[in-house]
Order: sequence, then C-alpha cells, then structure tokens
Amino acid sequence: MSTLPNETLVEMQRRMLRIRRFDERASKMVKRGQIPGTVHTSIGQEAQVVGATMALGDDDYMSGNHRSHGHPIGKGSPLGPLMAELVGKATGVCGGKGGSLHLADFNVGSLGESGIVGSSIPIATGAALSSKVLDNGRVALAFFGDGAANQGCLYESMNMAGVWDLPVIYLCENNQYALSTPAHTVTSGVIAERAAGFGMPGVRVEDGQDVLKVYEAVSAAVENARSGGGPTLVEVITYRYNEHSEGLRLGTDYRDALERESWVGRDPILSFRKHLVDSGVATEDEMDQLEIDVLAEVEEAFEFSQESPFPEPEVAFLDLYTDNPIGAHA
Amino acid sequence: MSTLPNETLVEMQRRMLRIRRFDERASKMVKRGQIPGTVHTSIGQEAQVVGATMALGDDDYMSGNHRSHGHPIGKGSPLGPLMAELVGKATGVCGGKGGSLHLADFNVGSLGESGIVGSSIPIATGAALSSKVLDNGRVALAFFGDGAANQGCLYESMNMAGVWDLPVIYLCENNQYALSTPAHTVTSGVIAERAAGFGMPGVRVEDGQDVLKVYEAVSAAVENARSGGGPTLVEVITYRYNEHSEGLRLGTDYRDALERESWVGRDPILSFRKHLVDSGVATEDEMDQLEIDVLAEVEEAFEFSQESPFPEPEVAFLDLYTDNPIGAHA
Amino acid sequence: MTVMSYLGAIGAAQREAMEADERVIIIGEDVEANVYGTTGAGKSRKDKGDFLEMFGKNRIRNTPISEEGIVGAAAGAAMTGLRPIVDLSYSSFLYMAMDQFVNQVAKNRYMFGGQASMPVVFRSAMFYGLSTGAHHSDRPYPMFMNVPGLKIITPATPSDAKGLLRAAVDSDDPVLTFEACTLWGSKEEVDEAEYRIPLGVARTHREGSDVTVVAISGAVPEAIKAANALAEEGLSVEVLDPRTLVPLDREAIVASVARTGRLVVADPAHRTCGAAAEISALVAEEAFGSLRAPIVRVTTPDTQIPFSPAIEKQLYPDAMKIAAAVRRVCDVPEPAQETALSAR
Amino acid sequence: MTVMSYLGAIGAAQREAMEADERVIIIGEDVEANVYGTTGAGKSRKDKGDFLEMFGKNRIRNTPISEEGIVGAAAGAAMTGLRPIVDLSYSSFLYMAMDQFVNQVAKNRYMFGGQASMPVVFRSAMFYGLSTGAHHSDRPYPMFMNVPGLKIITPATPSDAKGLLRAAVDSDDPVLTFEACTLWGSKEEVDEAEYRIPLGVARTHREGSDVTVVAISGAVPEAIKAANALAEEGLSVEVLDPRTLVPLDREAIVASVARTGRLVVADPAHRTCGAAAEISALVAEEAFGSLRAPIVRVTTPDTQIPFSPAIEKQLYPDAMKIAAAVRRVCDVPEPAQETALSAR
Ligand SMILES: Cc1ncc(C[n+]2csc(CCOP(=O)(O)OP(=O)(O)O)c2C)c(N)n1
Ligand SMILES: Cc1ncc(C[n+]2csc(CCOP(=O)(O)OP(=O)(O)O)c2C)c(N)n1
Ligand SMILES: [Mg+2]
Ligand SMILES: [Mg+2]
Repeated sequence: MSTLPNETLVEMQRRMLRIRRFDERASKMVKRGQIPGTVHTSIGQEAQVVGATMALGDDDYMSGNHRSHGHPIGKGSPLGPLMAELVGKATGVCGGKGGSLHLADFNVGSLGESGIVGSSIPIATGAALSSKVLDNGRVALAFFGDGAANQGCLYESMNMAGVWDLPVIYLCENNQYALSTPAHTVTSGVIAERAAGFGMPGVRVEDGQDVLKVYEAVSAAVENARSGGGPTLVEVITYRYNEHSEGLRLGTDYRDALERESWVGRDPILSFRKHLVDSGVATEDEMDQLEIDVLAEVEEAFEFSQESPFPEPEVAFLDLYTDNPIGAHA
Repeated sequence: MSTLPNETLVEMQRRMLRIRRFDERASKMVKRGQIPGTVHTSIGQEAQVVGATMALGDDDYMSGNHRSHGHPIGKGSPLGPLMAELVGKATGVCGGKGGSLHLADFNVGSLGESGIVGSSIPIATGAALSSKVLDNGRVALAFFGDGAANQGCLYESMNMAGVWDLPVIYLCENNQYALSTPAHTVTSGVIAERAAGFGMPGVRVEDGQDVLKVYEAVSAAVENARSGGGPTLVEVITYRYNEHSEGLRLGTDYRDALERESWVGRDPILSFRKHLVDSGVATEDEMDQLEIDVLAEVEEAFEFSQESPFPEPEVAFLDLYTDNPIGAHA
Repeated sequence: MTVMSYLGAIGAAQREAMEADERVIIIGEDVEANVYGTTGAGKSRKDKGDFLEMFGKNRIRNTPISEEGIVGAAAGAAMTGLRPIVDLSYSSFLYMAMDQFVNQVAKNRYMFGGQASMPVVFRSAMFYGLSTGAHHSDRPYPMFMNVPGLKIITPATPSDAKGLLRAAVDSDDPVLTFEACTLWGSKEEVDEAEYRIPLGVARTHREGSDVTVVAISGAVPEAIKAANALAEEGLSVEVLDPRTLVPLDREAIVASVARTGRLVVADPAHRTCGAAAEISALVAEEAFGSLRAPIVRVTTPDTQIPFSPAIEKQLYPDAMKIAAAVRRVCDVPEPAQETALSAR
Repeated sequence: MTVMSYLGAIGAAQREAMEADERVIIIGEDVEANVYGTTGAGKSRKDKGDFLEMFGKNRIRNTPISEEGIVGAAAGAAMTGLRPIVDLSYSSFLYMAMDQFVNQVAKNRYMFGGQASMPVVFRSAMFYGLSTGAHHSDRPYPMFMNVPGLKIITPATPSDAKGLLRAAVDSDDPVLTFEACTLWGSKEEVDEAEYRIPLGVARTHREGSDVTVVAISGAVPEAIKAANALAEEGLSVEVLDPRTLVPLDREAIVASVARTGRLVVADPAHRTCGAAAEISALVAEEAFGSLRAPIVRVTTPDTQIPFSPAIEKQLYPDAMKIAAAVRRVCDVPEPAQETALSAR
C-alpha cells in the first residue's frame, strides 16, 4: 500500500480523528442532556470504518446501522449538519427528522443508517441493482455488525447479489459483541466463511485496527465489483471502547476489563500516526496540527448545532409523501 | 445398508408406492374437479421423501411445505383422513380446515405443511428446541425446496440450531426448479455448502432417486442430532415428474422434455423394486401384491373421502382460539 | 376502446409504463415465464412471456424466493434512480417483507428529511373464495393502511386497474396495489391510449338517495348487484368505491353520507381494524349530524380462512349480506319471498 | 400488597410463571444480562440478572438477532410442549417476524383443525415520546388486531401488567403484550401473591355520566388527568381502559356509551385503521341509538415519528387533546383562561 499518495494517507488519519473527536463530543453531549436519547459511538472502530469508506469512490453508495456517525463522516459528510441532526435541529442533515440512528447524506452517497438491525442491507443491494441496470459503474457497500450477521435478510441479499453479480460489498464490523451478547455465543461458524456457500469471496481482516489492512481488503473487493466480478463479504475484527450506547449502564459485566485495555493498547489512530511519522509521510508537528484542526472542526460543528434553530412544528407533517402532507389528519 | 431388516426395506417400497398412487389419484381428482384448488405432487421424489421420513423415529417431529402429501404419508399417516382433507371433508386430518397445502398429523409427529415457502423451517427448529429443553430425545426435520433455500429464515434457523446444538435436520429437496425457475439461475453457490459457514455438516445426496442413499445420509444426521451433535443440512438432488402444481399450464417451456425423460428412466420406485428382487429381499409376486395392496389402500382412501360429510358451517368459526370462538363477530 | 380483462388491463398498464420510461423494471418470482399472466403484454398465461422478449433480462428480472430481500432491494433501487414494479404474486407473501415495507419503504423519505424518493410499486393478488386455504387467502391491506408513508390502491374494474396502476408507476411515492382474484375475469371497454386515474379520487358506480354503500375491491361488484336488486324493492342505493385507500377520498364519502344519511361499508378484509372500521369512524366523526341509522360493516369475520369449499364462501361480503345490511339501516323488512339475490 | 413499578410488575409475573411451571422459558436478545430490566425478578437494570441464576441457561436463553427465527422457533416450541415467553424488546422489531406471527402463530391451530395449541407470549415495549426516532417509536398493535388468532393485551398500570401477563402465560393461545415505555415509571400497590386478570375484561378507572373516554395503553393516565381537570369544569367523564384489545370487552364499551351518550377514544397508535377506529365503528353500529354527538378519535396522526424533541411530542394523545375532544363532543367551549392542563 506504499503506493498510496501521502495526501490520501493523511486524509485517512484526518477522517479517523474526525470520527473519534465527533463521537467523544457526542458522548459528552448525551451525558449533559444536550442530545436527547442516546448515541452509539464508533470509538475504537475508526480504522475499520475509514478503511472501508475511503476504498469507495465519491459516487459510490453506502448504507449503515445504529453505530452511525462514523460511516457518513468516513464517506466525507461535513460535520456541522451531522451534529445538528443529533440535536434535532432544522439544519441537521435530515432536517432533524432522523436523529443519530438515521443519519443520511445523499450528497456523499450515504443512503441512510438504520436503527433496525440488518434492515439496511437489502437497501445497499438495491443500490447495486440500480448501478447494474443503469450501468453507471457505481459500487454499494453495506455496513453491519456481528449481531446483524444473524439476520436472514443478509443471506437473501448475498444470494441475490451473487446471482446477479451485483457490485456490492457486505462489510461486517465484527466488534465481537452485540449489545451485551458475545458474538461467539450466538454465531455458529465463522461469518466470513459464510460467503463461500453463497458463491462469493469471503475475506476476514484479522487486524481491523490497521486502517491500511482494511483499506486494502475493501479496495480489492470494490475493484472486483466495479469490474463486474460481483459481491464480496468482508469481515473486519475490531472493538468498541465504549458501552453499546452512551449512558447505557448494564448491571452485568459482559466484557472483561483487561480485554478492553488490551484493545485500547493498540489504538488505530495512535498507531497510524506512528506509522505516518515513522515512514516519513508526515512530521510530528503536522500530526499535532491535524489534531488541532480536527478538534476545531468538531468544535465548530458543535457551535453550529447549538446555534441552529429547531424545526417548526409543521415540519413533523412534511416529507411523508412527495406530493402533499396527507399524514396530517390528526 | 444391507443391515436393514427385510421388513424395513419392503416398508420403504410400500411408502414410496403409497405416495405415488396417492398423488396420481389426487392429480386425477384435481382434473375432474373433485378437489378444489390444486395440489403439488411428489411423483418422482418418493425416494427422497421416504428415505428421510423413515430415518426418523415415530416420536420425531417433521415440518413440510406445499409439496405436502408425501411427507405425512412417508411418516406413516393413514391415507383416508389425508385424502378426505384434500377434498375438504369433516373427516379430514385437519377437519377440512387445512386442505392439501396444510396437512398436519400430530399423531405421527407431522407438525404441518406450509403453503408459505420457507415459513415452517423455524417451526421444526422450535420443536428441536423443545426436545432440547425438555431433554426428551426427539429429533425434528424440516423439509423445504431448492427455492425455499433462498429464504432468510433458513439461515436464522440454522445459526440458532448451530449455537444451541439443536437436534434438527434441514432437508432440502432440490428438485432443481422452483415453479418455473431453474435453481441454478437463482442460487448462488451450492446449497449443501452453505452449512459450513453456519458451523454444521452439509451433505449432498447426488442420487436422490436411491432411497437407501437418502436413508443413509439422513440416518447419520439423525443419529448425530440425537446424540447431542447438533444440526445437519442435507441436500438431496431429485426431480418432480409433473408440473409444479396440477392443472397449472404454463405458456413457456422451462424444462427440457428430454431432461424429464431421462429422470423417468431412473424411477426410484422401479429401481428399488428391482433392487429388492435382485437382492432376494422379495419376490416379483410379493412386489406385485404390494402394488395391489397399496392401490387398494388408495382406493379405500378415495372412497372414504367421497363418503365423508362436509363440515357444518359453524366449523368455520371454531379452533381459532382454545377457549371460545371470538372470531365469530361478523 | 377495446375490451380488456382485469389482468389484461394490468399487463397493458405495465407495458405502457415500461415503454415510456427505461427506469421502470419488473422484478419478482417467475415473472420471466409470465406465470401470473401480467408480464405477457396483457395476454393470458397461455401466451409466451413476451415482456422478456420486448424488454430483455436486464429489465424483467426473475428473483430468488426472498421476499424480504426483493422488497428491500426494490426500495434501494428506487432510492437510486430506478422505478421498479415488484410482482409479489400473492398478498399473503407480503408479510415476509414487513420490516422492509414499514421500516424502509414507508419511513425512509420522512426519516431522511425528504432526501429519499421512493418510486416503487408493489403488486399482489388477493386470492380468496377459491379454496386456497389459510396461507393463500389473505386480504391484508388494513395493516398497511396503518403505516403512514405508503399509498394503497384497490382497483375493482379493468379500467380502474389500468389507470390507477399507471398513476402508481408515475408516483414518486411507494404504492401497494391489491388485486382481488375474484375480479380477474371481469371485462370492460378500456381506453388503449395512455391515461391515469389520480390516486385519492373515489368512483360513484351508482347514485342513490336512501343509503350509501362504500364498497372495496372484490366487494364492489357485489354491492352493485345488491343495489340493483334493492332498486326493485324500492330502495335507492348509492354505491361508492374509494378505489384508493391511501389517500382516501374522505370528502366524497362524507358528502355522500351527508346526502343519504345512512352508511353500509362492504370490505373483504377481516373486521377488526379493517378498512371498514376506518370509513365508519370517519363518518361517525365527520358526518354524524346527517346520520339517521347505525353504520353497518359487512366484512369477513375475524376468523382465519378454512380450506373446505363447504364452509369458506359464507365468510365473505356478498350481495345478499350487503342487501341485508342495507335493509337493516333503512329499517325495511327482509322480503318474505325469494328474491333475485337469495336465488343466486 | 407492595409498591411495584410497571417493569417490576412484569418481572414479578414472569418470575411467578417461571416458578409455577417448568415448561415456561424466556428467550430473547440480551435476556441473560437483564438489559431491559424485566428478567431480573422485577428489580431495576442495576441489579444482577438473577433470572439466569434462578432458572439457569436452559430456561433463560439469549438468542442471536434473528427475530423471524426466534418467533418461529417459539411457535414450534409451543406446539411441542413448552410455554415460551419471548422478549422482543422494542415493538418495532416485530415486523421482522411478521410472517411467523401471521402465517404460523395465528393460523396453525385453526388450519390444523385444532391439533396445535400455541401457548406463547410475545412481549415488546413501545417507545415513543423519547426521541428514539422513526425506527424505534412504533405502536403497531392495530395491525395485529387485524389478524384473527392472536390475543393482544395493553396493560396500563403495574397491577394490570402483573395480572394480565400472568393470565397471558397461562393462556393456551398466543398473546402479544405491548408495554408503553411512558408507563414504566408508574408505581402502585400490587398484590405480591399470584393473581390473574382475565383477558377481555375492561377496567373503569373513573365513573362519569357525560361522556365515555375509552383510553388505550399510554393514553390511560392522560385520560384520567383530563377527566380530573374537566371535573373542575363541571364535566363528568367516565374513563374506561379495555386492557385487552383482543378479545375486546365490547359489552363494557357499549354499555358505557349507552349511559353517557358520547364517546372519545384516545389511542397512541396511528389513526388510520387504528384501535380507535375499531372502537368507534363498534359503537357506531351497536350503540348508535344512544349517541348524542360525533365520536371523536384522539390518536397519533398518520405521520411517521420525527426525531427532533421540538416536534415529536405534539403528535401523541395527551390530556390537553383529550380534554379538547371531550369539550367538543359535550359542546362546551374551551376555557378562556389557562387551566391546570394547559399549564403543564
Ligand atoms: C431488528 C432489531 N433487533 C434488535 C435491535 C436492538 N439492538 C440494537 S443494536 C443491537 C446489537 C447490534 O449488534 P451488532 O450488529 O454487532 O452491532 P454493534 O452494536 O456491535 O456495532 C441490538 C440487539 C434492533 N435495533 N433491531
Ligand atoms: C413466501 C412465498 N413465496 C412464494 C410462494 C409461491 N410459490 C409456491 S411454491 C413456489 C416454488 C417453490 O419451489 P421449491 O422451494 O423449490 O419447492 P418445489 O415446489 O420445487 O418442491 C413458489 C414460488 C409461496 N407460496 N410462498
Ligand atoms: Mg457487534
Ligand atoms: Mg424445487
């Protein structure tokens, strides 16, 4: 991967940092009551997210899940409207109608995060069908977790994509837990190995904390898809540092404290920074500056979210249909 | 398999014949308007059905699909109430409420055929869960077609069964078509090979017209399940001689005429008869007599179905709930 | 004008739409082989599946049996530039895809603040009265009516089928169409040229002054039959078909009851929380002042559908039951002698 | 008697049932860890998930995220000797399993002529009003009411929750229970001993003579609040909670309206084909003679649920809206000054 231009490598680090700082900020906001409900952070999973999203082109499509902020940020969505959406403001990327779980930014090919586990996998498959029928060369990628890998719609989608050679990547973010449930207790077999039975390559990225490894695997899948080779299932092993969702206090310890520490010890952002500096791509100063820039970006997004107005009451009755608000009968 | 007692071998032939003659009769009845709606025959698939059902014990459970007569017949259900059910009589196995698509005979462990493709696969899985929780040693088997193998609930079920080591066999009757659709055009990969990704053995019986081969494969799976080894996916290659359903006249030829002939040429019942005679298990005369006996059984079932009364109108309002017919508000 | 059957009209509308717009595709199980007779340019299933010849495999797509995947993929395709028509064959199969219908198809535009548009049509046939048993006899439109974001049409005649389906394909919102198999055989003069019937406009099949019968889908011909027979008894019955259940032509219904003062609703769906309940509740709120009698629903009772032909048909709304309900709200005794209806 | 919260009462009923019958098992996502606080013997989620300790892994089963498979497996288990309680957490996840609910759970006993019995309970929580967005805010009981063969309970208080859930587990038919999160915090004196509240019996929370308010689930406390406030305006409001939607206590509803002559229905579900529509239609048919005013439904309008806290809460039935509807049917003007309700 030494062939990647320096700007691309730095951009990877920038996007990982954006996700980290954005989610740290969001977590704080939840605790302070500045965000209603909860959010699911991608802290710890940045390499997996950015390695995948940066392997896509700007025109490519993506669908996601409840662990939802990293995906659009990784795909290049500006932070202000994302943060405003988390707060429920009119300037939010969905006008305040979606919230954290349902971020979507069609401008960057983000077709929507889904609060329903597994439910957006067929959506990405359909985007790939469009691409195939219209022959426009776009690729689609569906993000989902190890828990979602047990939803039947994944296999219906994989089979259909296999039969039609659709340009789609099924990207399983295996952070080893679904809420309180360890993946190995509810998963029979190995997720990546499920691909073979559906006639497609299955790839397992064991070190999902290395953004380049993820990028490499997903890029190969994207290239294959774009050239007519059909779908790929990519499973990435990773870890979330925080609780399943912010503010969720579970009574039982389903994760070992040492386990978490060992993952924090090989942090994707710290190690990639080291890699960039060691390999001469960037200096320590440049990396410091990057941190400062990103923090400022997040701060600005926060300000934007605070200053923006809430939507007007009647907005609740719009956007149900394209023609008229027939949802309004109360 | 030479260890099987002669009576068992002859019983296999008897059950295959029962299915053949029953379905031939049912087909005629549809054409004569004696059965409302349609039926889906198992003609040509008898070895696959009987090899599987006879590998089960009397107490074991089974669920099935729209190609529905063979399964309960194979499991030992008497023909009269089955035939009466096809006609909608009060003496039918479901009192006339089910019809061909929804045969069930709880006396022989038949938990019901399903008109909804794939829908009864979780039911068998649940029966296996009962068996596991109650520790009663029973095994469950789900019959489904190559078409159903693309329904997501199969993979949800397989995964759950794998995780919980449930005593269940997923039996795919691959007759190579789903209605007008050739399996290879809508199936990515190989069905039996899907098992591996779900952590269970996958077996493909290439010669599904040989009742002993099917029996052997399913028996091994049953034994494994009963001894705590968990689920198995068994795919059996077979062929239906008739149209998808009786009386369905499709405008397009999706099957090659020669293809059908070649399958008829290796008929499971004729070849097993030959095997029984050649290996000295039975004489030609005994086999002739068996044919006569089975024909008489079917004739008797037909008579029973004709002589039986239709249900009374109020029966339509019963059996919705156990306590009272609250369905009756009209 | 030419005589078309109900299925023929559906085929014709699909053909028109396919020819008019390359982004329209048809996906579903067995659509290549024209098994259900509507992907053969409106001809019966005996004919070759000529949509395949006309439009090719790229636009006529046989799917695996994976309803959830199909519906979701159609939604994703609609969000990214295609205008799919999904053939789900039987209405009973829609349940398999319920999550996609409710959580993606109906919600995405709203949830994403208008970013998504969802131009997709889901066709399915309601089989009932044909001894197809409990798994193939559902009339599930009421549960979809409770899901904001979906549009729902239930055409009752060939000309309505052609015009409404064409409007559905043109709509940028998701439309479900429920086609009762009891209507398949019906024939009428239909305009071969392109036309659209706007969603949300009821059709008055027969004017009358004593009572309004709002009839849905397969109940429409039964209501007309009842109205004709009751005319001989001196009752003037207005028969109104909403044609689209979402949006519902509330104004037409309320206006009719305001004139007649009486309402019977004939609805082949199950009774509890059915379309008839909605129409009754609408009138009880908005036309109460005009009402001179109880609102009577003629529906399929809250029981599942038995297979046996001896006991199935009694369950559905038919002309006899509709006539009895009309007599009840008009406080007219049942005729002592046999009528045209009871002799059926 | 002891004070229990709504969730505590659910935990207590489950514990009772688990202790009384070995065939009762609990399956669902994250039930081992007591994430939703009801598999911890009625204690809050801060406590250890002690059901696991008490009943062991054989009877407390964490499942994969596979709702369709879970519901179907529970149905199959119920048909073969177990009596599962399925914890589906959010009501919005029920759609994933719709085929199993409609085609297996609801139909099997009927289709198989009474051979199957289906003693299984499906629990789910309706989150709304908490900025959980469109995917986690559904109140989908009306679509299940349209499916014959299911029983449906919507307990509105801790004591109802305990007694109804216990009766549901005892029932040999499938029961869905919808638990509104807005009720979770409510507390009342509850009998610690075993008791059952039969399904199909409404509860009159408050007697009154001017108008009947039928309120469902989370709307019940709002209706009581409205009734109390309206008493100060001189209006006598009867508040009736059906408690079980299937079977519905039709007699109690009709009898109440026969006394008061007026009906308002408060129902947190979407309007079209909701539970309120059914109750209105029932009364418009069976108590028309007593009705002195239009029947008014106070429901969530037919829109999806927006995330923003600024615009979500306006959508649900609350005491203000219920009071306004009562005044409307009683033909009483809105009070000119601020009332206790508008000040909330
Ligand atoms: C259909 C459905 N079932 C259950 C849930 C509740 N739920 C939300 S997130 C989650 C765990 C998801 O785990 P995984 O897919 O591994 O994603 P992760 O949170 O680990 O990123 C569960 C059970 C849901 N939202 N949707
Ligand atoms: C959920 C669902 N989708 C579609 C159908 C319509 N249908 C009935 S049988 C069938 C083909 C089934 O093929 P397969 O599973 O291979 O069984 P076979 O008929 O070949 O035995 C189809 C599409 C159905 N009954 N249920
Ligand atoms: Mg996970
Ligand atoms: Mg087949």
